[in-house]
Amino acid sequence: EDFKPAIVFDMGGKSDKSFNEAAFNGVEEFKKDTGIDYLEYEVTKVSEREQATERMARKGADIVVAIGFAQAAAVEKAAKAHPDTKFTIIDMVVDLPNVQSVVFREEQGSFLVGIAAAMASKTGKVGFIGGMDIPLIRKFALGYKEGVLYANPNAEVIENMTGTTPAAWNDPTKGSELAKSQFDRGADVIFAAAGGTGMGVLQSAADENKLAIGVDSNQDHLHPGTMLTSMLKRVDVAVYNAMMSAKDGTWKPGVQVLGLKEDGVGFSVDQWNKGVLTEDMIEAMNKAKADIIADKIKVTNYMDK
Amino acid sequence: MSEQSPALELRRINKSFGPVHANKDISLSVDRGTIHGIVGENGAGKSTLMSIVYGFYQADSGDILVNGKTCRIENPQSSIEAGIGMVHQHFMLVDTFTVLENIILGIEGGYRLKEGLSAARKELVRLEKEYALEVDVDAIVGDLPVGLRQRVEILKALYRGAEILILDEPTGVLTPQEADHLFRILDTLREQGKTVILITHKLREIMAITDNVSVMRRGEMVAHVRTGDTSQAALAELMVGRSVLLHVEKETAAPKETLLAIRNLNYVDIDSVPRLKNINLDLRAGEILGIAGVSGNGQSELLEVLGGMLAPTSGSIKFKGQELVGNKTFTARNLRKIGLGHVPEDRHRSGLVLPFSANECSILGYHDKPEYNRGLQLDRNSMVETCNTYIEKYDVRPPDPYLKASGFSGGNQQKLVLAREMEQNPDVLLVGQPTRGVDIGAIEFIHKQLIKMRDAGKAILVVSVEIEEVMSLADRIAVMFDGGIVGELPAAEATETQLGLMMTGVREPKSDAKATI
Amino acid sequence: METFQIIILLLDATFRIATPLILAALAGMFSERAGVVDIGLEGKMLGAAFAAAAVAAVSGSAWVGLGAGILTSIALSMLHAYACVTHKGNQVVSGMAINIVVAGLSPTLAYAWFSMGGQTPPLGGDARFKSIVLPYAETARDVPVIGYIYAELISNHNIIVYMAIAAVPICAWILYKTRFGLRVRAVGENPHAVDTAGISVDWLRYKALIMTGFLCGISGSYLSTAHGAGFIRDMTAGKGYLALAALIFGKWRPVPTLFACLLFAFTDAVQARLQGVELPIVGVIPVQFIQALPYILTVLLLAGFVGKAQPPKSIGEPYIKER
Amino acid sequence: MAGEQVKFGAPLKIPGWVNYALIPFINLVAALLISGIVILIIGDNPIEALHVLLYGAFGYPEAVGYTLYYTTNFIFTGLAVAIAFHCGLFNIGAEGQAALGGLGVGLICLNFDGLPLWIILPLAMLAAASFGAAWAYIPAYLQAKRGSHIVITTIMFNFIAASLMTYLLVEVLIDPNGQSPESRPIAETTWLPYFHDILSMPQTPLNLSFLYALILSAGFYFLIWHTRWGYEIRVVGQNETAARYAGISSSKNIILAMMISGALAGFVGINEIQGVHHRLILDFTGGYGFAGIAVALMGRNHPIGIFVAALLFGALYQGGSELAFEMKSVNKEIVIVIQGLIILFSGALEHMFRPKIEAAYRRLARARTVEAG
Ligand SMILES: Nc1ncnc2c1ncn2[C@@H]1O[C@H](COP(=O)(O)OP(=O)(O)OP(=O)(O)O)[C@@H](O)[C@H]1O
Ligand SMILES: Nc1ncnc2c1ncn2[C@@H]1O[C@H](COP(=O)(O)OP(=O)(O)OP(=O)(O)O)[C@@H](O)[C@H]1O
Ligand SMILES: [Mg+2]
Ligand SMILES: [Mg+2]
Repeated sequence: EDFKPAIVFDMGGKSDKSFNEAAFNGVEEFKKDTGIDYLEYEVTKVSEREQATERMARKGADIVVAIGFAQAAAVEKAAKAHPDTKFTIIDMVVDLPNVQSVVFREEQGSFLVGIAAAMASKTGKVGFIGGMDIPLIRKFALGYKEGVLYANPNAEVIENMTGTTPAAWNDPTKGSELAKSQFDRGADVIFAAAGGTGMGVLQSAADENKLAIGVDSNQDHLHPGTMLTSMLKRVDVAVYNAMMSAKDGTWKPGVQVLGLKEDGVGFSVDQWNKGVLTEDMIEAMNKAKADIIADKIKVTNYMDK
Repeated sequence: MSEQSPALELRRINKSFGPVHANKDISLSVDRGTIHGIVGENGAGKSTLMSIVYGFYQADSGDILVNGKTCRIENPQSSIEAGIGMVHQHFMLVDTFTVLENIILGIEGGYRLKEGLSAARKELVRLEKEYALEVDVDAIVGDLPVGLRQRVEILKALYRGAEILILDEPTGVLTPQEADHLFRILDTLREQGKTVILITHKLREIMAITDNVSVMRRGEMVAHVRTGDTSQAALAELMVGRSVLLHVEKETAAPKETLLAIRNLNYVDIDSVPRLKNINLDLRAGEILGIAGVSGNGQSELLEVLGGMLAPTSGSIKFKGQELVGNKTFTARNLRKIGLGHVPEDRHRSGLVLPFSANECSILGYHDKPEYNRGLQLDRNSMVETCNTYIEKYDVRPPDPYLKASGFSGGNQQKLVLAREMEQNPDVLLVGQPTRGVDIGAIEFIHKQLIKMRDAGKAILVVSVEIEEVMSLADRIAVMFDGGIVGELPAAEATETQLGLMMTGVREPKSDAKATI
Repeated sequence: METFQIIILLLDATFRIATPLILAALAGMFSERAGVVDIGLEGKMLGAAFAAAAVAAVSGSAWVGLGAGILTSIALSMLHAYACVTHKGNQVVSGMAINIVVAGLSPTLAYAWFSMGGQTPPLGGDARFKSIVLPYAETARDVPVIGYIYAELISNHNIIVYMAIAAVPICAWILYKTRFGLRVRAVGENPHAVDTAGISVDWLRYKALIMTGFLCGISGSYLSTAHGAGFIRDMTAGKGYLALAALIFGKWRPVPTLFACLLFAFTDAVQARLQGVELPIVGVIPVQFIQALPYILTVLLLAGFVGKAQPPKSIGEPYIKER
Repeated sequence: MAGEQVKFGAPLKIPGWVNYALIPFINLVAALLISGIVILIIGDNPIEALHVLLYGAFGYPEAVGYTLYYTTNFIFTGLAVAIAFHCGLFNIGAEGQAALGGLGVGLICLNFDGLPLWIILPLAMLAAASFGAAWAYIPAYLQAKRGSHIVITTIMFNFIAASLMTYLLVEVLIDPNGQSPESRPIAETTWLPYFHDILSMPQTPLNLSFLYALILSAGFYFLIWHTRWGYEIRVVGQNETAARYAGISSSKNIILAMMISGALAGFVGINEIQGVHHRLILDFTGGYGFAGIAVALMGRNHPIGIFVAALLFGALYQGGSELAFEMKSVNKEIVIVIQGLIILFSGALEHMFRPKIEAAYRRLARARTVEAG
């Protein structure tokens, strides 16, 4: 039958090695399993977002998956204009009868990697490097911080943001400089949530033989040995599920919150960080995970503050 | 090479700039060891022709023979190799470089400057002696007065071993003394068997120094004559195609009330160099006051201060009894409003906006006068009309109010500026270098106009480095040196030598008394 | 950590950050001193960064990569020359066009060759310039002050950082002490003088632009094969424009330009430090303002005591004899 | 001969249609040829691509709407850069000035949404213009009074503007019950009317500001070539000495020109914020400011030229996204390449074919005059 899914990536592009790429892996997975091809578009200009979603709908897509909070306004418009097209938006809530909003509890995943960081740190100082100083990134930062302090109450977290222009997400050299300056200040583990800029962070960790934590996708393979772990944000799963459910008619509008419970966020354990991420770290993280799921640990969601 | 073969021979040279046929079938033969003059109106094609010989432009057709042998000259390099050197009308120097650097540019000898520079230094000492071309080789060219810059150009050519030296309007910017010095140099060159081609608008010079003369008109070569067999009048007629009178005819002036009174005027520039020192001058209605002096002795600053372009450091300027200095309305624009016109020395730099059309240029400085504006709007029609009347009355060529100012030859550009400032009919007119680079036909006309204004009871201040001009135009002559007035004397009593001396700072006892009128 | 160390570490970072700026600014110096405006530095750097990373990844040698980066940058520079010198095109437009074309072309080729989404594979081993530890650096470290300075500041940079520092005196020498330099300075001031001196203006400008390409190539390669480890789209992130600013700031002179670059780099290093730090009186300044600090400072300095910059006279104007 | 004499010294004018139609067209063709080759290399059909590009830009009403919507921004920034050029200034700061203009518009629409539209419209314009002008004023003042190079200062002010906007949208103006760095939506009563509200055409972002752009273009033409203020600006731009000679204040005109420039750039904010996004967002200026430089230069700093260049850019933006959308192998990067090539050929290499074409024309013209005379 002729089921037509569509996906709209945001600025970073479908191969940003993190957020959008995760989404891309999701659709590819879907394509592999169903053999159904999909419509895709990479947004390059703010003004293209509306155009893209609108177009997909008009092209008769059964479901349009929009990646990234920035697309909310676009989805809202298109959804109103095309009430019988399904829309799924990642990372943002749009309250309409034909829109499914998928948001992640990044703070929970960050909390766990924060624990790992604190435990891996010898200096008691760990770092965080974000792309731009915007709420979503603060959400990562806050969860991470709480995780660190949970594992080591008198640990110190050094925090840096890269920039204020879109270039901030694509500046690996700046990233590695920020990382270096944090290492100079004593940090020995850094969590990077900065898209392409993160590449630079992970790189200089490898150079200085310190530890780094990847984000969104599993980035451990980039620098085996100096990658502590990656904070996984299963955008791929979300995208895959959205399309699948739409295909077999189980798709439901409304808000989906994917946290640890739903395995929407997590951390990576694989051959690349074997040994770096020690057993007792994994143990501690799993315990904390259970406690969070059981609500024994409250992780603050920056958005709720 | 045989003795009688001419040093330089041109056969049927043609050159067009786009549509402009600047040189038509020009043939010319210059004998070795002679000074050959070329005269012609502005835009006649002289510079172009010489630029072709020098390889700066390429001829569309025709041959160039050096010492009897045709040689292909497709760039300055090849003409330099052929032993040709040229002093361009608009100097081709790098202002930020020292004299030495300018001279070795292009023949540095080796990739490192050191050797080249020291070698050149020695060689120059010799040349300077041989031709009496003293100039401080370490001075920055931009700081040198034009006279010296020209020496640098000549040295450049000689240093490159030029056998044929072309000078394009070399004396346009020189004082008589400097000019005479230049001619002595040319003489020496001639004696040494070198060949000189001299372009000038000044027939006096032609008669004085050249062996042969060629006359160009509108891109064509109209005559070759031996200097001995011709006269200024004859040449003038050949150039312009009609007879011109070479001397300004004017009755003695009838000066009336003082319109411009200057007292203890001082001006110190941003580098805190005093440029004007206690200037005292009176300018009366119905007279022409001439300011003579070697260029760079403060005349420019005097004009710019009086013209409201520079604020004086101290002193007083009374215009019709009203004090200007320290007065808010002392701006170029208000001065024009109250009737003070200004023809600047350098039309390219300040008199015109070269990319503007002639009609836009013809309201520069008067652009907010009501007759050029309709409410918010500039009145384009009246601008064009104005420009047309100017073109008509001052015989500007080509007569096209829409042509860019840069498209006119300097002579015609000058006419445009003069027209603009004179036709506003100011009570006081400041004129800088009224006829620089302008051909005699135009000179005659411009002088007539100035006299006419004077007779109409206007006050005119003429600054010129051309002593002849000052003497023939002015009723009184003040001489400037090093920012001050050396002396002042009635034109009738002035002699060229006397003025020449004063221009070098020598005070005349009798004119001294007059100095502080 | 005591202030002395902090300062040394800041300076250390300053050198790393300044390196691409210095090389690019010097590159711009040759082009602009020759009278050709070059806002295409950004594009040349990006092109070089890509070529260097790509070739290094394939060949496994950073040096081969560097060579490729340089060649690419020179090629782009020649395109600029072809447009602005040969065809008297508008220099600003040409520069922008090159920036845009490269911004699109490099990821496209990356897709085509590595199918890693507009990126080259991360570089390791010999495919990347590693830090050089100067002799006795580690032993000297314990020697108070100088030892530490030697170990932290002087030692332990990759070769290109040292190249950049060396480039300044070399370029100054070329510009002021050689025939080529004399001619470049001359043509930027008054091309007619150069022409009448029997030198081809166009060819001279071509040569100057080759120098530009060469230096820009090193600068770009540094980003992807020395400082970073691989190419990412738009990874120059405006450094080309910053270099241009430094050049003007330095009044088109090598040494002042060097200091301008170091200043930019230093403020950048400092702002990384100041983020989230409790400052006396003001307290914690919002990140965005700290990030704007370098730019605000530049403006203040410019307004303060860096006087009017006098550009080469003929800059931006194509040399046209006949119209 | 007689004909020659009349023409002597006055270059034979090359008629407008050669200069402003034939040559640009040939350049465009050249650019498309190279682009075609690129597309061939990545293994797609250039003809189809060209067709998609054109169709995507002009083929159907929506396309036209989008094209004109982009064009609007390019007109604003093109005019902005151009007026600075007329005063001899190189304004790279249109990007930041546009951002500030948007801020002004946003503040009006957020705070006065009680007011009726006919009051909001002029208020928003005023805000856009004055915020943009204010942001341009500082670099202008520094250039005029302190001689600080305007190219650097405007570059710096772009960065500063970005920081300022991010700060405001994250800390101050952020929608309290939203999560991304955006302000709350502005009330519908303050929206700029869309064309599709007025005319019967499909929904597109094309809005009233397009008319603003046209009106401002006319105003620009009038100001620059038909008023004494424009005259003064041009004199200062062409020859400061002559300005001094004519008693025209350089600094006054530099500041004036730059403030007008900033004001024009600020109008991008109207189109984007009040016209389309209906809330303050980050980076809505999306490079229009920089593109404005190319637009101005390609348009020879003349409103008509600028309109054409802006239309070209608008078409490239819109047709480009269509291209990326319709052809799988064509992605956003290739579209950028094509845009760059077109700027290269119709901008930087514009003189490549000119001499030959003009010579050819002259030969024809000569032949005619000879026959005549
Ligand atoms: N580079 C050029 N491009 C276009 N036209 C030119 C150029 N140089 C000269 N011309 C044209 O050729 C004609 C001759 O110019 P040229 O400079 O030779 O006159 P000239 O005899 O030197 O005048 P003057 O006595 O004022 O120096 C001019 O009228 C001008 O229209
Ligand atoms: N590069 C050029 N392009 C166009 N026209 C030119 C060029 N150079 C000279 N001309 C024209 O050639 C003619 C003569 O040029 P030239 O500069 O010799 O005039 P001029 O009378 O000598 O000026 P001046 O006396 O001020 O030197 C003028 O019409 C001038 O506009
Ligand atoms: Mg001449
Ligand atoms: Mg002349």
